[in-house]
Amino acid sequence: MAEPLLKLTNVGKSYAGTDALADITLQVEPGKVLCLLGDNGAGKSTLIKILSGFHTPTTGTVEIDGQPVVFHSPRDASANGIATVHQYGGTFPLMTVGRSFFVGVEPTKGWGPFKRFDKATANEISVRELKGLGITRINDGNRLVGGMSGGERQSLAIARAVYFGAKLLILDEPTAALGVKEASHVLRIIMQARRKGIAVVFVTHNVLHAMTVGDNFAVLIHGRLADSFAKGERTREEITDLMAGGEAMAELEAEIAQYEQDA
Amino acid sequence: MAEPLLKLTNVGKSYAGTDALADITLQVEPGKVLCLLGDNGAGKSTLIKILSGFHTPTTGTVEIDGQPVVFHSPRDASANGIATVHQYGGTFPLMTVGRSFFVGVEPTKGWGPFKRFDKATANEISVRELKGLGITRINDGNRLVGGMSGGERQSLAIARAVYFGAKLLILDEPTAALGVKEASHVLRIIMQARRKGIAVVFVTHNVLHAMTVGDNFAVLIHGRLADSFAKGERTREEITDLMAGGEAMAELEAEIAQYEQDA
Amino acid sequence: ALTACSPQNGGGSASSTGGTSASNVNLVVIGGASDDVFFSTVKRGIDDAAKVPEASGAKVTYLALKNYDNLGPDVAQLITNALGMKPSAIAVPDWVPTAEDPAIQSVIAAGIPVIIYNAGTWDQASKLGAMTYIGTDEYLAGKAAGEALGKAGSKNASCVNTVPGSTNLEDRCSGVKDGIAETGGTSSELALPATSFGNATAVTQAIKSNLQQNTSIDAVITVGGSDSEAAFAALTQANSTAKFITFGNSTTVDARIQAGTQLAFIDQQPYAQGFYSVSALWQYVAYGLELPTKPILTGPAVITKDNVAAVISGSAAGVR
Amino acid sequence: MAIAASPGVQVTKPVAAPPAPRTQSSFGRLTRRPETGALAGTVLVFVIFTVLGGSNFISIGGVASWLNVAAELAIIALPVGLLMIAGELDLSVGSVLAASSMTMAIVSGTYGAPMIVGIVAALAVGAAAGFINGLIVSRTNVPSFVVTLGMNFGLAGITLGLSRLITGTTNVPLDPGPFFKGLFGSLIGGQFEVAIFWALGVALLIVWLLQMTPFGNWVFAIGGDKESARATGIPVTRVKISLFMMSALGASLVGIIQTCLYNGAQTSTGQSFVFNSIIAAVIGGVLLTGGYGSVPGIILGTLTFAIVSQGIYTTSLSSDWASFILGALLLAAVLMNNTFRKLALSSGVRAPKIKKA
Amino acid sequence: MAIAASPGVQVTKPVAAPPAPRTQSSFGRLTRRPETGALAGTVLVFVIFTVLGGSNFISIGGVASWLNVAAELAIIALPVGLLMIAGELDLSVGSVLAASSMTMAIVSGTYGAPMIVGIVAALAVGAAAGFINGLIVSRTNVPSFVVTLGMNFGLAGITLGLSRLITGTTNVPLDPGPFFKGLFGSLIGGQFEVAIFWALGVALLIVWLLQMTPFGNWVFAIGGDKESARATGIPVTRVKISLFMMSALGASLVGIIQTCLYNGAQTSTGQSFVFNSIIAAVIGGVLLTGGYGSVPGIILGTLTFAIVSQGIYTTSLSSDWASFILGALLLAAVLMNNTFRKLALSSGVRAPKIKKA
Ligand SMILES: Nc1ncnc2c1ncn2[C@@H]1O[C@H](COP(=O)(O)OP(=O)(O)OP(=O)(O)O)[C@@H](O)[C@H]1O
Ligand SMILES: Nc1ncnc2c1ncn2[C@@H]1O[C@H](COP(=O)(O)OP(=O)(O)OP(=O)(O)O)[C@@H](O)[C@H]1O
Ligand SMILES: [Mg+2]
Ligand SMILES: [Mg+2]
Repeated sequence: MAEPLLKLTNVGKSYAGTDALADITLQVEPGKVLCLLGDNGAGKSTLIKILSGFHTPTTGTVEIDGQPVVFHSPRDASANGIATVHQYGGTFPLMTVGRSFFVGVEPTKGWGPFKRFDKATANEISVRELKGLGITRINDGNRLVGGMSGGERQSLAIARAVYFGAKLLILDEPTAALGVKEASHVLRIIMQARRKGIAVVFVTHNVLHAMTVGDNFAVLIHGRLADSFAKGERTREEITDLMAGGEAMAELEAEIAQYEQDA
Repeated sequence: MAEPLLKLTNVGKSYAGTDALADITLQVEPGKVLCLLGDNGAGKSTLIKILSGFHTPTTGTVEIDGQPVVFHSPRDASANGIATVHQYGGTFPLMTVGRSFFVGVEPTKGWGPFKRFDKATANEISVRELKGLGITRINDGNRLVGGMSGGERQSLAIARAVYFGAKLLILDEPTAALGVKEASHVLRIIMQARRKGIAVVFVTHNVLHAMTVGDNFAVLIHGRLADSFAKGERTREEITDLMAGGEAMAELEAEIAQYEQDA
Repeated sequence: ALTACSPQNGGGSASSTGGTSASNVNLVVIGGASDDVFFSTVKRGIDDAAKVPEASGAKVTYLALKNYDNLGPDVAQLITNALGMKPSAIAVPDWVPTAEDPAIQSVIAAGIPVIIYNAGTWDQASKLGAMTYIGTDEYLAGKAAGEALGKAGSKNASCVNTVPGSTNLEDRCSGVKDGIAETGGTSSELALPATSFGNATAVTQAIKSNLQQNTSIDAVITVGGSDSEAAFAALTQANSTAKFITFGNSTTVDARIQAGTQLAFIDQQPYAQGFYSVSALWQYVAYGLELPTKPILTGPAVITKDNVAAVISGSAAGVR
Repeated sequence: MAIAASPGVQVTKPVAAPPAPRTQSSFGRLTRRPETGALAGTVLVFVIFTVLGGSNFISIGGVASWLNVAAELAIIALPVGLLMIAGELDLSVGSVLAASSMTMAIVSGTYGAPMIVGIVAALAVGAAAGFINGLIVSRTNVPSFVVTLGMNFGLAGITLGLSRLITGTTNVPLDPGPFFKGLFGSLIGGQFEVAIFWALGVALLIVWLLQMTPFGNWVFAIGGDKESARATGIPVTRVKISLFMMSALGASLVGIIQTCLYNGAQTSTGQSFVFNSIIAAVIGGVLLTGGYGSVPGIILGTLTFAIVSQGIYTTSLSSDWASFILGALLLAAVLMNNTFRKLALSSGVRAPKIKKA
Repeated sequence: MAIAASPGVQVTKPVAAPPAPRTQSSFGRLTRRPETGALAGTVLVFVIFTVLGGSNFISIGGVASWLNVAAELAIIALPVGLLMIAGELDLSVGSVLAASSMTMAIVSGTYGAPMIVGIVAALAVGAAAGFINGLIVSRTNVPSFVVTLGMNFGLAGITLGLSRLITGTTNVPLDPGPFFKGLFGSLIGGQFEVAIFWALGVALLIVWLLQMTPFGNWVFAIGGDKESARATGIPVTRVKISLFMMSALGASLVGIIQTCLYNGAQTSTGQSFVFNSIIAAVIGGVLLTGGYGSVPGIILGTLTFAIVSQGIYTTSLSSDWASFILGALLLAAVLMNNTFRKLALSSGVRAPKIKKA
């Protein structure tokens, strides 16, 4: 087993009045995809905000390459090679596609005091990377992000994180707003990253997507680690039930099927 | 075939610089579920914003029960019995769950000048309706919406639209942010609404969900109606390809499968 | 009013205030905003005069308005504040009599001696039952300026007001109008909006435009204390030979008068207003001394090239 | 990059319990109310001036001095705060106050109409100004900051111009007569303005509107997310117009009170209320961006502001430094507010924070 | 903080704003630039005063009169606009101007130090004030509205207190000497202030910063969505502190210019710049909520404001109505701006929705 890139030990996080996470111990290895599964409100985004430096955990420790770390801000996390696509946000409605893509890592041209933001390059790269994700309607980097569809914006955020590379790529429900084609492109990109030895944490509610790319799985139920297992150790039905917070889904599915017959 | 509840004829919409929709003709019947499918940026949300009174179409006409209508605001649409859950939004981060649920249709108690907002009832109903969608972690109507997870917020918006009833229920990617259990609950609710004779317009990127509840299907590609058909008229593969903007998905899936084997 | 405390009751009958030990004496002076050029000088007078009572262990408290945005009510409020401090005596300007007089009356009714200073009239002060009035009459000061302009041959004056609506500045402008009318001239008020206040360039350019628009203007007078430099710059830029008078002075104003580029300034002697108010209160409260000369007028004096030499040292010391 | 504590420091873990809202002590609940922060600010400045001003500050006269100021401010700050919760600003209250006050003085003073006519005219001026503000803001896309600022300049100009035209002066006296003097402009115990009761009345009205009525819910919703609010069918335009009318009527009421209290009106009064009402609301925890705020918060905000701005006069500090003290204490009060709120909110967290290296 | 929406749950609403440029005629492209609306407002007021003021308004002296006012305003409004794009306000520029100006006059006038020392001291005061503003805003959750307002009061107080302590007056003369008079306070052709060149310099600097540098991108990003900006690793604190320092330095520069122009300093100057700079930026199309704005827009905004506030004096209208005309025309200019933008954008399309304050 490879040396883990990231290791959480007994991590917990409480918001005022709520324990969103408790006692999470898990690890991510280079070149592996960890699927984080769980019901709505299970604590997935909270865990990811801890990994990306948005929150400091209330309890427990985080280690990177065996060194304990405390992230005080998202900058600390990116300095440690962590790139994150959050569930919402990450793009700027009133900025152009090209500018939004390069926020924080602007390309420049010229030198010395004449160094300046290279708009043409920024626009070109951003449009190209969006195309790579299957977004073909956006062919002008000067378009405003606010005028893009939900899925187009999500793709922009993903394209951005992938383009700038990292040791650890964290994706919080990246495929939720995406069409079938775009979702497949994202899955492909995850596989490509994995092959390059990048560690990936992937949150999804889609069993199929999870089973397609996941090497390891961690299931959160009510803020606790309910199960963790490697690929092939659980059946699809077992995983589905775990994702539903441990409830058997068969009943609900039967009910829906019943309606369908009535139709 | 039933008299259509809603009928669009040659509807089009351009944003400055982009034609988001052109020449859409379709209809929705009571007690039927129309699935609106299409790639990211195909124009689904734009169409829904027209139906819900957010935008007036640039061209074409909208008829309800055979009467041409022009909605100048979302109020007009709700006055005509249309309830919409938009792709994002619909909840208020800084309000409590109970208040947010009842915005615009506040329950009151007392009478005359002593009539007042009935907070207890509002909290109770909102928590109950969320439970009905499988959201069990929110058990206090005084919690702030801003502190809920993405899926919890989405569920709140859906619960709201369903609770207040309508002749036409429009759901723009309602299941995207939801866990498997919650998504199933939403599908169940769609089926229940359909059985009551409510017409439903349902946008989704999930082929399975679409095939489970859809009676009729309309596929948008680049803002135009590419295909429309009834249940059973297309195979799953055909539908998937249509949802991907008409591209064959087999190739992409093969590529991903390739990566999987490499693993 | 209580006769025992009423100063009109006769020159030195201060027996009721006997017995006050100096260390309990608290003289309260209410005044204008501290960043107001004019009141800055008044305050110098107050501070200097306060050295005497303070040497005896008495206290002099100066309550300044924060701004003139809500003048009448704010001063009335300050008077009430002052009353809450159990003062031995109060000096206060009567800027807005309708607003302030009830409050002043309640102070006098409480047996506390009051001097009206800076703004008001002796008529008004004596009606209220105040000891005296120390200061000038804004209308008369304006009138003096108008007369001076008339004498210098001006026919059409522009009275620059950067706080239109403020009672004392309006009084000055109407004085100017009546003063210049004596020699057959006219005066119009140039009112500047609040967006120009405190911005010398906006004031300059407005005056300049006005001069260019209305070429018959042959005199400019600023009634606000801080507008003199701006107005002079406007005259220069408009290439105007209009006669120029300011209210209040500075070393630059003195220099201009000496050089002949400014006709005059109207001196209200703000230092004297502060100084004599505190002195008079202190002498009355501590020793029952009261001067029979009422009111004590500190101005207006018209300072021209002829008499400017006398004021220069005072300007440099910041007491003029 | 700080290094985390060694594993040994690892602390009491939260006992896993489904995160039900804990049944907490009523004190705990109190500390969680957002107004607690505003209260902390008020207490802070109160204590400071009790120490510095001593008996002057807490004497009847001293208390009256800031209570009177707070009362008049609250009558404007409360509806302005409501408007801010709905995401809009009103910078026109200064001119509305002056215009109402001049209208009343001219109608009932210069023209000698019955007082009640003057009062109705004053309120009509306020209602009209608020209506126009609301209408322009709702119908156009111009931010309320600009619209109401334009109104503030414009109305001040009309007031000045018309007053000069009609009365030839900018300062009009008015004898309100005993009844209206008693109603609006009397001093209870010779110290406390009757405005305090008006402020209480306004506060009750606004608490009722905000907490008890659907209207209140709409205000929060509009401030929270205007588009979503529109989508739910709230009559956004009507709500906004009502809110602008309320803030203008608050300003008119203070205009009437001041006219009766000070027996006349001036064209140049009122501008200090423009900023002060916003400051009071912000100190009281109203978000400038809208969507959040409370009546108790705003009241505490006006008290804090009044104490800071009047308290200095009860001390022996030189008035040269008044402005400095005002600035410093405002900042301190808001910081206190914030810090306290943070503390209060995190006290619920069961596990102590891990120590940082 | 429970109050602020946490970044994860913030709803990304598509905000329709100025549109996607498509390939079109260059006139079409021009009408689509957001500055076109601001230009329409400027043209409107220009035409009005050309009609009303005639040759007075468009004479050299007339043009100089609003150009001079616009230039000084622009030096402050440009960096203030930059700050507003980043989502923050600076209400302290008034006191910073006065403090810088007094510092210079006291150091080089009262104490007779070389002019350059006074200028450096004045700029240092500005830099320090801006730094403190930025630090407090970044480190605490207190809105910049309150922090900079506190600074405005506080610094005004310090300036007054110290000036009176040191010089005994609030009015300090200074003879800048020919070199510095020429550099900061001279009139070109006896009419045009050299400040116009300073304004151009500042404009170029800020255009370069905003359009050409990564820093400019960060400003837009921070104003657009602070949390997302933080997430991308932008040094938000550093950027904000720099921006607050820039606006304060702008105010210092105007302080220096006015001191040289008018041969001295007064403690009471500058406060009108607080609001005027914000108004100019808003007229120029900067969103009060942040995330959007442009340098040409701000410049047009300052021109519009200067024309409106100075134009009346070139006409024969009574100055009693100056304030009214100012208010009415400001509103008209902004409405024109909006309407024009709508028209330009709606090649058969509905108006763009811009978030309001
Ligand atoms: N800022 C906050 N304040 C209070 N409670 C919060 C806050 N953010 C999240 N929570 C709560 O913490 C729990 C976990 O939330 P989280 O966002 O991590 O869920 P999630 O697993 O990402 O759900 P989803 O799949 O719906 O995105 C939820 O019950 C949520 O209500
Ligand atoms: N306000 C706007 N201004 C300009 N263009 C817009 C605007 N809103 C949407 N568009 C464009 O119109 C097209 C259709 O957008 P729409 O939001 O309807 O897509 P969608 O089908 O809902 O996509 P998704 O599945 O990603 O939500 C997209 O290309 C989008 O970029
Ligand atoms: Mg989540
Ligand atoms: Mg969509």
